[in-house]
Amino acid sequence: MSEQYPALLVVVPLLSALVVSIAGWVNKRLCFPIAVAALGVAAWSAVGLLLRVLDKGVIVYKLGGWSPPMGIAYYIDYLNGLVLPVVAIVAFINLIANKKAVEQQFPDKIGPFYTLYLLMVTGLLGIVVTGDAFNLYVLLEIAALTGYGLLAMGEERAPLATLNYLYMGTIGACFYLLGVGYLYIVTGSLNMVDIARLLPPLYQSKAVLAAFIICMVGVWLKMAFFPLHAWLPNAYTYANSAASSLIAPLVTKVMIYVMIRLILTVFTPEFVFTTLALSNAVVWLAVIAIVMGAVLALAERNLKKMLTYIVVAEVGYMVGGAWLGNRDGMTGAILHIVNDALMTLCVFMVVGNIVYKVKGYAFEDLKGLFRKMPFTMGALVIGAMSIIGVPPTCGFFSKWYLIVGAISAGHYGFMAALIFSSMVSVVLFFRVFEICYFEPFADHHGHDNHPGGMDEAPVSMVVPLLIVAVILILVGLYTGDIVNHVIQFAIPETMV
Amino acid sequence: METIISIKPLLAILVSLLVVPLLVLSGKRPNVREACTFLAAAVKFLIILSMVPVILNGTQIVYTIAEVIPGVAIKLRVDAFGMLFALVSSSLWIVTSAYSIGYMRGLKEHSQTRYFCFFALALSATIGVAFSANLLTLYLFYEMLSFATYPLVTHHQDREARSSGRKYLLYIVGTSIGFVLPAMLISYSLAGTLDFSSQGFLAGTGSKTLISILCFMFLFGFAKAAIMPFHSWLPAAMVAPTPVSALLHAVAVVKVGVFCVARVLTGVFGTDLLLSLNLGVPIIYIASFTIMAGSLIALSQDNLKRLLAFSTIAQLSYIVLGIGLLSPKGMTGGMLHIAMHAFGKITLFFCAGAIFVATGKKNISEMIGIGRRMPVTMAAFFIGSLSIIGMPPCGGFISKWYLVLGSLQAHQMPILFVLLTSSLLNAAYFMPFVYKAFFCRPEDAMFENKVQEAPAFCVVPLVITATISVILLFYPQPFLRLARIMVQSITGV
Amino acid sequence: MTDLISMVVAKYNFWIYITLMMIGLYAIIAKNNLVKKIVGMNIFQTAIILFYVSISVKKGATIPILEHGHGPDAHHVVHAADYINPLPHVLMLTAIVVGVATLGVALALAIKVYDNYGTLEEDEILAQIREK
Amino acid sequence: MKIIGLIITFLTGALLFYAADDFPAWSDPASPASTYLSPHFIEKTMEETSVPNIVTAVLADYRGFDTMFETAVIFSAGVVCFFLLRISRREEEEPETRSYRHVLTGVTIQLKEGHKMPPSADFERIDSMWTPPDLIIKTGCRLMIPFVQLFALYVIAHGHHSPGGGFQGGVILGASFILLAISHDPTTAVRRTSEKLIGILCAVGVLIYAGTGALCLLLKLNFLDYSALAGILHVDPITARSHGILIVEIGVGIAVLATMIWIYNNISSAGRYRQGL
Amino acid sequence: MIWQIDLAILTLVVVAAIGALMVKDLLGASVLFGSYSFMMCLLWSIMGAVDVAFTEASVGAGVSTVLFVAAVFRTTRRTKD
Repeated sequence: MSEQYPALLVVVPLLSALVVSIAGWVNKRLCFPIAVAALGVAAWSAVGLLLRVLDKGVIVYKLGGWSPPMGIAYYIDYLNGLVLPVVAIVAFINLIANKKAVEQQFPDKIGPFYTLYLLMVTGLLGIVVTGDAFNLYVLLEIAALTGYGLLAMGEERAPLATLNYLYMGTIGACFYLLGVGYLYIVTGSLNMVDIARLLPPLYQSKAVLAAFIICMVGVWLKMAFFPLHAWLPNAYTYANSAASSLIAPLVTKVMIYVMIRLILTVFTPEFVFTTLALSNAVVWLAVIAIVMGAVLALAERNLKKMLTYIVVAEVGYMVGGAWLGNRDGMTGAILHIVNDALMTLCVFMVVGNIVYKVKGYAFEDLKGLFRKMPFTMGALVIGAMSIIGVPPTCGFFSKWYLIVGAISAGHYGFMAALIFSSMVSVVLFFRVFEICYFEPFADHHGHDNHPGGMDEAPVSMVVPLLIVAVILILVGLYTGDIVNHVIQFAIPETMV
Repeated sequence: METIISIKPLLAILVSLLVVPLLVLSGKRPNVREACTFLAAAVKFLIILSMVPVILNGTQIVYTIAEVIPGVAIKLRVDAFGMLFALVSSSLWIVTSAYSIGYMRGLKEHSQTRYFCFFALALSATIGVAFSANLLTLYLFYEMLSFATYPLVTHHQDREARSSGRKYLLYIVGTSIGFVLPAMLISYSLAGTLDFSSQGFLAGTGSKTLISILCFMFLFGFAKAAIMPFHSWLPAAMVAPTPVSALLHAVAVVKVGVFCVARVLTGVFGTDLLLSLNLGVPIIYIASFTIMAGSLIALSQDNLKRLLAFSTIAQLSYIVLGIGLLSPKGMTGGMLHIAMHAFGKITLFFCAGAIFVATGKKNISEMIGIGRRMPVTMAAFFIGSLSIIGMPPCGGFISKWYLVLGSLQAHQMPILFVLLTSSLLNAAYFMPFVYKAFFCRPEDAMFENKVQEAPAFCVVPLVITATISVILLFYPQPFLRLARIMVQSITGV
Repeated sequence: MTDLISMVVAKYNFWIYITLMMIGLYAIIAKNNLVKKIVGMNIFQTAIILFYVSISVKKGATIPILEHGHGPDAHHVVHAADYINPLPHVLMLTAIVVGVATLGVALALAIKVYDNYGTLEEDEILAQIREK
Repeated sequence: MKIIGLIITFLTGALLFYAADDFPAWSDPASPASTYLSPHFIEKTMEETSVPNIVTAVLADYRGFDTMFETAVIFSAGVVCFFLLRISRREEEEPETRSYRHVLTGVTIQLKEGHKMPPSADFERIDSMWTPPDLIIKTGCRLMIPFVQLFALYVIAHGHHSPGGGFQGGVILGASFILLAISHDPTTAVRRTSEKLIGILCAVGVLIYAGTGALCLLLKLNFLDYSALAGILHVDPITARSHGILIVEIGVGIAVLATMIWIYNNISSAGRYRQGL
Repeated sequence: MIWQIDLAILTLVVVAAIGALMVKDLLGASVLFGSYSFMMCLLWSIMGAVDVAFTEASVGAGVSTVLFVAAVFRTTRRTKD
């Protein structure tokens, strides 16, 4: 069975999504267990895949038994072998954690919600695992459409924000598709490895250059890289907490993965960093992204929106790291995909718990929360430490690699930006902590609560959160192993 | 130098970390809770004590926790200097936790459980700093200490606490992220390692200017050392309950600052490098400026705790000065001063706290004649101040004596002058208070009647520390030998 | 000059697709009415489909459906040059489906927005949000 | 905004123009696209899958995985529309006046708030924006719809040999029901095809596709490798592929049919299912 | 394939697209969009992409237009640009 993991990984969530949507019409109570089982299997096979890769090296899975480039094939190497378990596990934990929130928010649309949730996870996993450029586009659209659906169910402003996201996302996806078309017209192939094999003689062709630029712009649009980030904050802020804590950690990171995949596998590093000399400009863009993200976050008086701007800044981290064009920077970027997914999950789950109890996430809703929800806030503290970059939480170590990469690339502006954003994050989070810690607890929205009394979110929401918080520290402590055994093989030796 | 691998240092750190859940669980029953605290303190002290003989034989204890980055591990190493510092802070934790009980109960403070928990956390971080074997580990525990002490500083949760908490974070975390982190990473990419070595790992790498810049980034980056201009968090932090000020802001936190500076100067740069680049001189002049300025400001203070804070600022720079002299005797003096000043200053803070518990007064001007009401406390205060001034019969004398010798050894006559003047200044801000306390008759209605000594839990600890700081004059052996071993391993003399 | 004309003629499909794409892109970015944006979005997508279809065209080739008899003589040899490249067609079938799916979702969102604000003009909606 | 739009548009256009003159000449038989992969498809399809319509073969077999997700996309679009728009009885706000229409005579009566009509066969509840369906359109559509549906079925079934296939046929089939809903009113259309049925059909359609793939998985071959079905269908692997293609095409047809109706119902009645186009 | 017809239809496509975006009435816009799709499908059938043309005819010219009309019916025909 274990050689069928690649298929299971994507097919099980898909099938279960269909079953869930049928179950939603028959008996609502079945939906949740089916979803949990499906994502459990997915996570399990993702981990299994990683182990197989560590054991045997790259895995190729031919769908329909057609060997590439005729048919579609999955390539699992060290890069997506690392990202897959993260996606699967994040989705799994978040699913379990948000059971109560979902029941509270859409009592009579549970079936559709879980269907979309599973389809979204299917899409994300597929994006990460596929080795076919066009297949990636289709999965991109699945993830995007389900994402629109999930995000639009929220506050009054959610539909408009999501509609803007839809426009931007569609442009992004179409640009990617166009880039693939350009690659197809010059190479005649759609399989990533095959394209990489056919490209080198064409490095000087304008069409390839255009293809690269268009693909990059499309991916940047979808990952909300700085000048193109305008859609993200509103879309994530006004969505329901269950959806935002799935999408905020995963979508941007998966798009970063796509970017790195394109750079490393399709257009090899030689082309990207030596043939065309864009990297310096892009890193400067990333610097602007980080600084602007931090500054805009400072301007917010609302926890969730502040976090969304932090997400924008983090995207800057990873793009910058990837484009530094040296090993350390790339290592930092890949490592940060993992860490940032986990810590974003942590803080957004915290927001979810707060929304569940307090029905709000503006700063004035947070008064006295340390006394009221100590465990949730404890998790927030750890997440904040990780975002600030305090050892031994994982955020510190990816930042470490990014800065070392910046130094060895001689790009001190990027280093300064990273330091600056850490300092700003200190301010951001301690501003929140001060409100939660000093201000006496005041009742909100007729939410009856005797001041000082402890009123924590249900156990089913708190325990997963604490688990995530612990994972943050463990991943930090095992950074050495992750880098030594996985990431350094994910980066081609040609990159120094 | 031979090393042995043992898990003891890790245990010494973990003890106070693992006691936190117990404290939380026993939050409802204060007696159990404080019993736990005592237990943890005692165990910690014993573990550290059990390592002393090994260290005195000149061996080192090493333990690696995890290899987080290729070439850089989270790693513990116990050497003489670290042992000296750990010994001081762990022994004083016992005394302080006794004192805390008296103080917190005496004033019926709120949320005492949180207080004890973070106190324990802070202690683990302190020991961690003392035992850290490389810059990353040092930074890890340094930051941990910064964040663990924030709730202690802002314990009162009022407006004043909030503002001073902000100041505290701004100075401590701002400098550590702004200066230490980049400096650490630059030195990593220069040398490829971060492990402290007796000759420093930066030797022979990087240009003169870069090394000098790094040196000052580290010097000011560890703002817990309260070197001017990064000192003003310390007076602000005095809003904390007195035991916190006593242990953390006279011993643990601030000493961690100077300890880090000393570590970095000796272990990262190394004496030879500093001498060859002639970096010692600017360091000692910055330190002497801090000494003079701190003492002068202290003169003008009326609030007793603020006075002590500024005196602390000045005294810390003695240690930096001693290291900066780069002469064996001077370094010995600096390291010794960590211990001597600790015992002296904690006594003084205990006294201030005891007075506050007994009379609720903070300002010197309101304490005239208090010596008649609280003779024991004031006697202890007298001894402590002698120790700070550096006069026999107190331990402070020895460390100052070594500093003087060291400055002679390094041919820094101006420093000699600085040391003498600052001692006079110390006398100038302590003695008048002692005099008034004993020999002036308070006009009526300054104290309501029957003001007596503070509760025993407060008085006994300060008596103990006072006596210890007397004993240290006649029996400085453990600390002196540790310091000598360390200096020998650094300079070879 | 002549070669310019010949180039224009030789690739006019590409020029047209680029024009359409620019029209669509402009509509998405600059139009004020949400449904108009959606129309622009669809034009954008169809432009890309046109591009792909233009890739597949092959001189002197027919549609990609093989002539074949039934029974034993069914399999006669097939020359690739006789048939148009089918692969882009396949891709574009998928793309069209994606397009209509996106259209449905976008329209549903537009209706929800209209229920909330009673208008489809973006500036009016933003004005309403601001005064709230 | 318009200025920015223009700038961005022209930048993109410039880039594309710039790139386009490196393209191989249009309709050039020697271009990489038509020389690298497609010859294999064109020449091998017949003997590998025995499907003369190459597009169908590539769509449902060589790149069948794409098509499965294409079906999943349309399915998720349906679910999203339902998820966003459908207003359940619980959260539906009551209009202050309810209108009832006598079916035989067409007399419409309005009742103030609170009053309800006793449920009876000859009165039906209608919306305020209800308009009487036009007789000519009604009968015209009644005549057309069967033929449309017949044609749709033909398109699905004959997808192997002629243009068309599951997707086109499904859309046409769905369009016929939409035609019914337009010419009459959604209530009658929904009476024919209940919401629950539609919702389940969507999933079932995709399930047929994915299930076929999973079946191949269970038969010890790779996912979607139809030749695994040879054992069950008692035919040679090549014919099994062609049959497999037919099966999944039917699945696609069902899914698309149901989804089209679903999306139309939700959008045209804004999720109330009472009054549509 | 006759490139004159091809060119003519291409121009018509562009015209229809611009018209769909310019007309000041959403219903008109959606109908024009339908005609645009139909032109497209003609174009593709000329290029020999019969399946794509078939799909576009049924989806783009058919269902998409219906969906547009339905949405406009549910919202409003008014538009400022």
